[in-house]
Amino acid sequence: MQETVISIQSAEKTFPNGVQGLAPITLDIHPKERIGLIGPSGCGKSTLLKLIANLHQPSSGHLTWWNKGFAEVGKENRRLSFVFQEPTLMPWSTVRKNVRLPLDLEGISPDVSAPRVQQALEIVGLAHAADRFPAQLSGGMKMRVSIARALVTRPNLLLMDEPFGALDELTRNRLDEDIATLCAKDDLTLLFVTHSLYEAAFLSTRVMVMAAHPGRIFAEYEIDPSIPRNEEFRLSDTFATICQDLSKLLIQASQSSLLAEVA
Amino acid sequence: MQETVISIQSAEKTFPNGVQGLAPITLDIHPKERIGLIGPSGCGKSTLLKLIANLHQPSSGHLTWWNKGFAEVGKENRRLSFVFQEPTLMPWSTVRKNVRLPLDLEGISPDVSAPRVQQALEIVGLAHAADRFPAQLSGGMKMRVSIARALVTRPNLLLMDEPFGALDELTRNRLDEDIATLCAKDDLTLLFVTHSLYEAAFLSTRVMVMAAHPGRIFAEYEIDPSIPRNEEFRLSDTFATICQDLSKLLIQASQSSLLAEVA
Amino acid sequence: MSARLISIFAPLAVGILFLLLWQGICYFWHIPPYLMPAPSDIARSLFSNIDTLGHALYSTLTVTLAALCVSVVLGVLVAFVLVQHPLIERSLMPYVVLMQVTPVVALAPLIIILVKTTLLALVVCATLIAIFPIISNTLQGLKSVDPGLEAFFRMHKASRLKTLLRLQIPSALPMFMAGLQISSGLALVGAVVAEFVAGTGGNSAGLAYEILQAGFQMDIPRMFAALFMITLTGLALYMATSSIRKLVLHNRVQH
Amino acid sequence: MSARLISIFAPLAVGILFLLLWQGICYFWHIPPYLMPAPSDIARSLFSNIDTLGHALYSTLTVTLAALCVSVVLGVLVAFVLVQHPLIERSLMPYVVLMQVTPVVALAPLIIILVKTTLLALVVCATLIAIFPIISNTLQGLKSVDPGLEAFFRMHKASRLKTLLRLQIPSALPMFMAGLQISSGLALVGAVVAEFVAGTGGNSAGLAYEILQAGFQMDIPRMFAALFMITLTGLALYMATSSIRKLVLHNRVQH
Amino acid sequence: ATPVRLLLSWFAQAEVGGFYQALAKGFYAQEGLDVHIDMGGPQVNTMQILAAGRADFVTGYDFQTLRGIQGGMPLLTVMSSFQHDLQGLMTHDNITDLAQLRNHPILISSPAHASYWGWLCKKFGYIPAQAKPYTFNLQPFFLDPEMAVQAYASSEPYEAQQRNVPVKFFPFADLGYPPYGTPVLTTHEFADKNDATTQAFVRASLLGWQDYMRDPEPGNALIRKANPRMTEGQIMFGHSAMAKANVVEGGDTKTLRRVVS
Ligand SMILES: Nc1ncnc2c1ncn2[C@@H]1O[C@H](COP(=O)(O)OP(=O)(O)OP(=O)(O)O)[C@@H](O)[C@H]1O
Ligand SMILES: Nc1ncnc2c1ncn2[C@@H]1O[C@H](COP(=O)(O)OP(=O)(O)OP(=O)(O)O)[C@@H](O)[C@H]1O
Ligand SMILES: O=C([O-])O
Ligand SMILES: [Mg+2]
Ligand SMILES: [Mg+2]
Repeated sequence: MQETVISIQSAEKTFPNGVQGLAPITLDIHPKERIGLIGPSGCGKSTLLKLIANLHQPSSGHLTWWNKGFAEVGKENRRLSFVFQEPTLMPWSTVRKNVRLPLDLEGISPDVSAPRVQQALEIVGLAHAADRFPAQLSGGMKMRVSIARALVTRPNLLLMDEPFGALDELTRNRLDEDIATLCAKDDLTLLFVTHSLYEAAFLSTRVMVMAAHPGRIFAEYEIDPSIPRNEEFRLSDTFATICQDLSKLLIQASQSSLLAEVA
Repeated sequence: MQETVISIQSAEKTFPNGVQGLAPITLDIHPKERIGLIGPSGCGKSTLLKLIANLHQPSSGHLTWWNKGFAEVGKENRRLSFVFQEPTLMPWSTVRKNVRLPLDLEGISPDVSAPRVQQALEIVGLAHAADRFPAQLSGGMKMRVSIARALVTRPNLLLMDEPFGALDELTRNRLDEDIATLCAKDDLTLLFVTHSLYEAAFLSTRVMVMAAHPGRIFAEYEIDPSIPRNEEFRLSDTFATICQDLSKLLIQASQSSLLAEVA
Repeated sequence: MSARLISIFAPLAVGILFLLLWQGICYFWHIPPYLMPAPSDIARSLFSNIDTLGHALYSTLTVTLAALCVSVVLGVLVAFVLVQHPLIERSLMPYVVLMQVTPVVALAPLIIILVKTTLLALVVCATLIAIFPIISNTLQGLKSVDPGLEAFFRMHKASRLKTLLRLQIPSALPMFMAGLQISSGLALVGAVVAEFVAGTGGNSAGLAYEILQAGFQMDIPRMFAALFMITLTGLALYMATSSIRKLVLHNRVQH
Repeated sequence: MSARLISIFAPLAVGILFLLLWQGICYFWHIPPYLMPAPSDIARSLFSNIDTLGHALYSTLTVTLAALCVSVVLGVLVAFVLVQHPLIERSLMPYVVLMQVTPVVALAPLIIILVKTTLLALVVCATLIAIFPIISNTLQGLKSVDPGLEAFFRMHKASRLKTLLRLQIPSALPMFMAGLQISSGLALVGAVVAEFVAGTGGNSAGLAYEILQAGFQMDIPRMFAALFMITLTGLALYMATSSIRKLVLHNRVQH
Repeated sequence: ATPVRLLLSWFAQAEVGGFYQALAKGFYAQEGLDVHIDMGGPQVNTMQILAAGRADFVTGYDFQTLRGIQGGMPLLTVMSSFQHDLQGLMTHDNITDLAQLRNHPILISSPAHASYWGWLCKKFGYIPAQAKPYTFNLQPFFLDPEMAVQAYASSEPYEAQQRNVPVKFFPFADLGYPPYGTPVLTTHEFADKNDATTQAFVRASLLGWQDYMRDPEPGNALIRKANPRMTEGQIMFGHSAMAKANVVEGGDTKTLRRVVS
């Protein structure tokens, strides 16, 4: 049997102030899946990602990573990267050193890491700003540094929390295509939060629509993984249909959230 | 002669580290205009907004506000609000107190401000979270608090730096429509940065496309202000054409930026 | 055992272990009490002198608390003045530093001459020792305002007073609290040092008097008993300021 | 005049104004030099005693710098140990506080007995006074890590050492520097206090000895000249640590 | 009654018993004086306080007085309590002559550096490096059989006796140290303006001293009140040491006292 990348068994998160960020959730993520998470603001998307990254402990329930405990994560073929909703860079280090950080933490020598850092910076179009400090960057540039830092480790599971929200449409589309290429080429599983239905439709093999009050998975939507994700797909009728379907689901999820809030 | 809201005369910004954030720019903003700023990441959009908000001083050139100096800003009919690219909330205050802040600074009594705060919170859909602290909010919720804080003063000029980037499509559309309504009803001039061509097309009477290296206005695009901005407009052919035109301009601007960077 | 209980008992356990070790060393090596008294000697002396020592503690504590109050009020005021303009800070900060580095032991004679009441002279000496961390931390705190929020206040043309009250003070609070904690200890040390250099015996005699006299008389257990009261008081002050700090900063929730 | 020049001359101007005022008061009210010497008396005494005072300053400075070095090394180490686990902090922090609140003036006799070399005894006394702000600020700094970055390190299973080196130390740097600045002043005060209570005459006599002797000999201008050297040294230490701080934190660019 | 402030150089003890006796027995009151006695301590600079007018009389040390006058202070010694100084060196049992102490560590307090330490160095060939800091705590002395310590006839030997440590005490006066003991100072200005008061104060104080040597109890009661930590044994030891050395009567008293009063 092929191993599951992430298996969530009725995990639930209630915060110390009593707010239930996430109702019990059960979910399996398989290798090479690309899952898009969409849903209204405050529905628990970031909370779910943080549970998977082991940054939150579930209040109840259980998770496994590659069928093992979190202790095994990080070893060969079980690399995990996270692009946070905010850039969270080290303000005292240059862009280059920020991107190199996860490689340094793995103990990879600067000789080996230098070309990989350069490559990651080129993907996000920031090679020219490698020696600036975070405070000297625009909002979108900071976020791109954060993306480069996640890509530089060549992760097997990439978690991204609205990574492209601060980017212009063109940069965003280009990065979407780069990510799609990376996913096709490498053994990469992807779980990302997005506010763009188009992005969800373009990148995902499965879209999870979440609703709030409490945070939960409202609907799932599968997209044929065999379709090549390129400019042609973006202009196809299939794409338009998918977007319309997602839009309807999102409207329903939002209404359900509002009703639950009033109740 | 009708007064100009903002008049920029060849203002230019070079940062202490030598990066030219903005080449000399000349621009007049008239009452009730709604200007959308689009352009690749790092092209100087935030810098331009900060110049207008008097948060950056131009390295050379000159600005006026309602034909006067900045000292006159804030008085009756010359109110200015700014939604920053990051939420910048007071971590030690509740949502409610954060939103009330600009009214407190004006010396408005709590009795008067309470209903206005409530109304602003309802516009952004956060009435239920009024007593939480910023650290207890999701990324999108924080941004919505920041928007409510800008609306609560009933500004005459509203500057917004990618305010909806962290919001889901539906919330975003709803807020777009609310802003459009506010603009129609009140004497509101709007200048906003966005990464969504659709949003720029939906809200603006004029779209400025910017390019980088150095930051500059690459093109301007006028949209008939008499068209009512509603769901019908969003589905119209005019809208589609506008979006396509903007997309082309943005591609050209990005290419120009890239060429300038290589040069 | 609950985490709360552990967190109370762990420091106690360390303390008890330390005392046992000390007692053991004194016992097995037959160290005479006038060289290094065992904890049991100190405890005995503490109990038999509890009245006098308690009275002395009361005197010292009065000076300590008065000096701490003056330090807070004056220190915060000075920090406010300094933060008004970089030029003011540049002009006056060196003199605040001068005040810190001038050893009170050397100034005490002058202070005694200038200040008529002994109690007041003691408070002045202790304040001179305790005030600097308040000034320096509050100043640092007032300057460590989030630049984004500062821009917001500037844009809304907030008056100096409102910026102070609504932005700078809340931003400075964590650092002020850290300063308060350092200063509360220094105020106590300052009070004792002041009593050493400026104090007289008699009715207002504080713990320094007890330590001096016990030292002259080679009653080392009593000297340690007095020292023990000082350290215990210092600890109590630390825990009190710690609680105030938690109370004041309780809603600075972390992510 | 350039902003740089102003920022150098403003504090000087304040100082000169203050000295003139002082001189004026002494002159017009005929205050005898043995009560409050005028700046001119002090200057005269300073120049005629410059050899002895310079020598004394050298001794005091030796103790100060040694104590500051020990404080930094030991203080940072203690902070590192304390930050390893909340339980360690809870268990040991009270004893660190104990150390701060135990007045060195009272401990000095014991320290002299336990530490044979006078110089070492002085350094120990001064260190006891100077170390606390380093520990407390470094600890606070080590704990004030951006929760987001901390999460990143945790997720990447960074070793304790790497988290310390790459995250906690850089995050703690600004607070450590503030602590260093407080401590540099305290190390000087500590050295002087130590000399007061534990110092000897002879070749290794420091500024405190000069102050005490000038006091006993009623040579008040010389006493003030020695005090003046102390305050000047304190100022120099402050400016030195200030420069180090700016140097170390220069790339923490503000928006 | 005329208010008069006397500042002592140290805490209340038998060595200043005469002043307390004069107060207790009403000798000051009989002279029309309302005397208030303040205690000093290790760090209290009595001369400065006197010069600042915060005390009318202080007890002092000869060398310090001379230095003060050299520095321009208008000091005036108006009486002496003792006919010779009670200061000396306390050594362990094996020492028979202070000359043997060359190269031994000697505990010397900071004030002593300004008075008799120089005299000792000159007389016995001691060197500055021998002086170790004395904080009025005898622990180092008890620990080190080589060590000597500055001592007051009435204080340190008592502590040694209490601990059964055999010691020897060498009074400087016996070795030719010239000053009187515990002089009382005022300023020229005060003496000029308050001649009668000064005379009255000296008269009553001397009376107090003579009376104290006969029956110290009234003065001791006040000493204990001012300095509650002073033990009975300590006071009695001090008193008998003074009596044994005959510091109040004797010396120049027979010839010179009349001149003063
Ligand atoms: N530390 C916390 N303490 C208390 N409540 C919290 C905390 N973090 C999040 N919440 C609450 O949990 C809910 C889910 O938050 P989460 O951040 O997962 O939302 P989200 O789906 O990521 O929203 P957005 O799209 O706006 O980022 C929200 O109601 C939020 O207010
Ligand atoms: N404080 C600063 N110091 C130096 N350079 C800066 C500073 N702030 C911005 N810049 C530079 O100025 C340029 C314009 O920045 P700006 O923030 O205006 O971009 P932007 O158009 O808002 O980008 P984004 O869409 O990514 O937010 C960028 O190259 C940026 O690196
Ligand atoms: O001055 C002292 O801190 O002892
Ligand atoms: Mg989120
Ligand atoms: Mg920007």
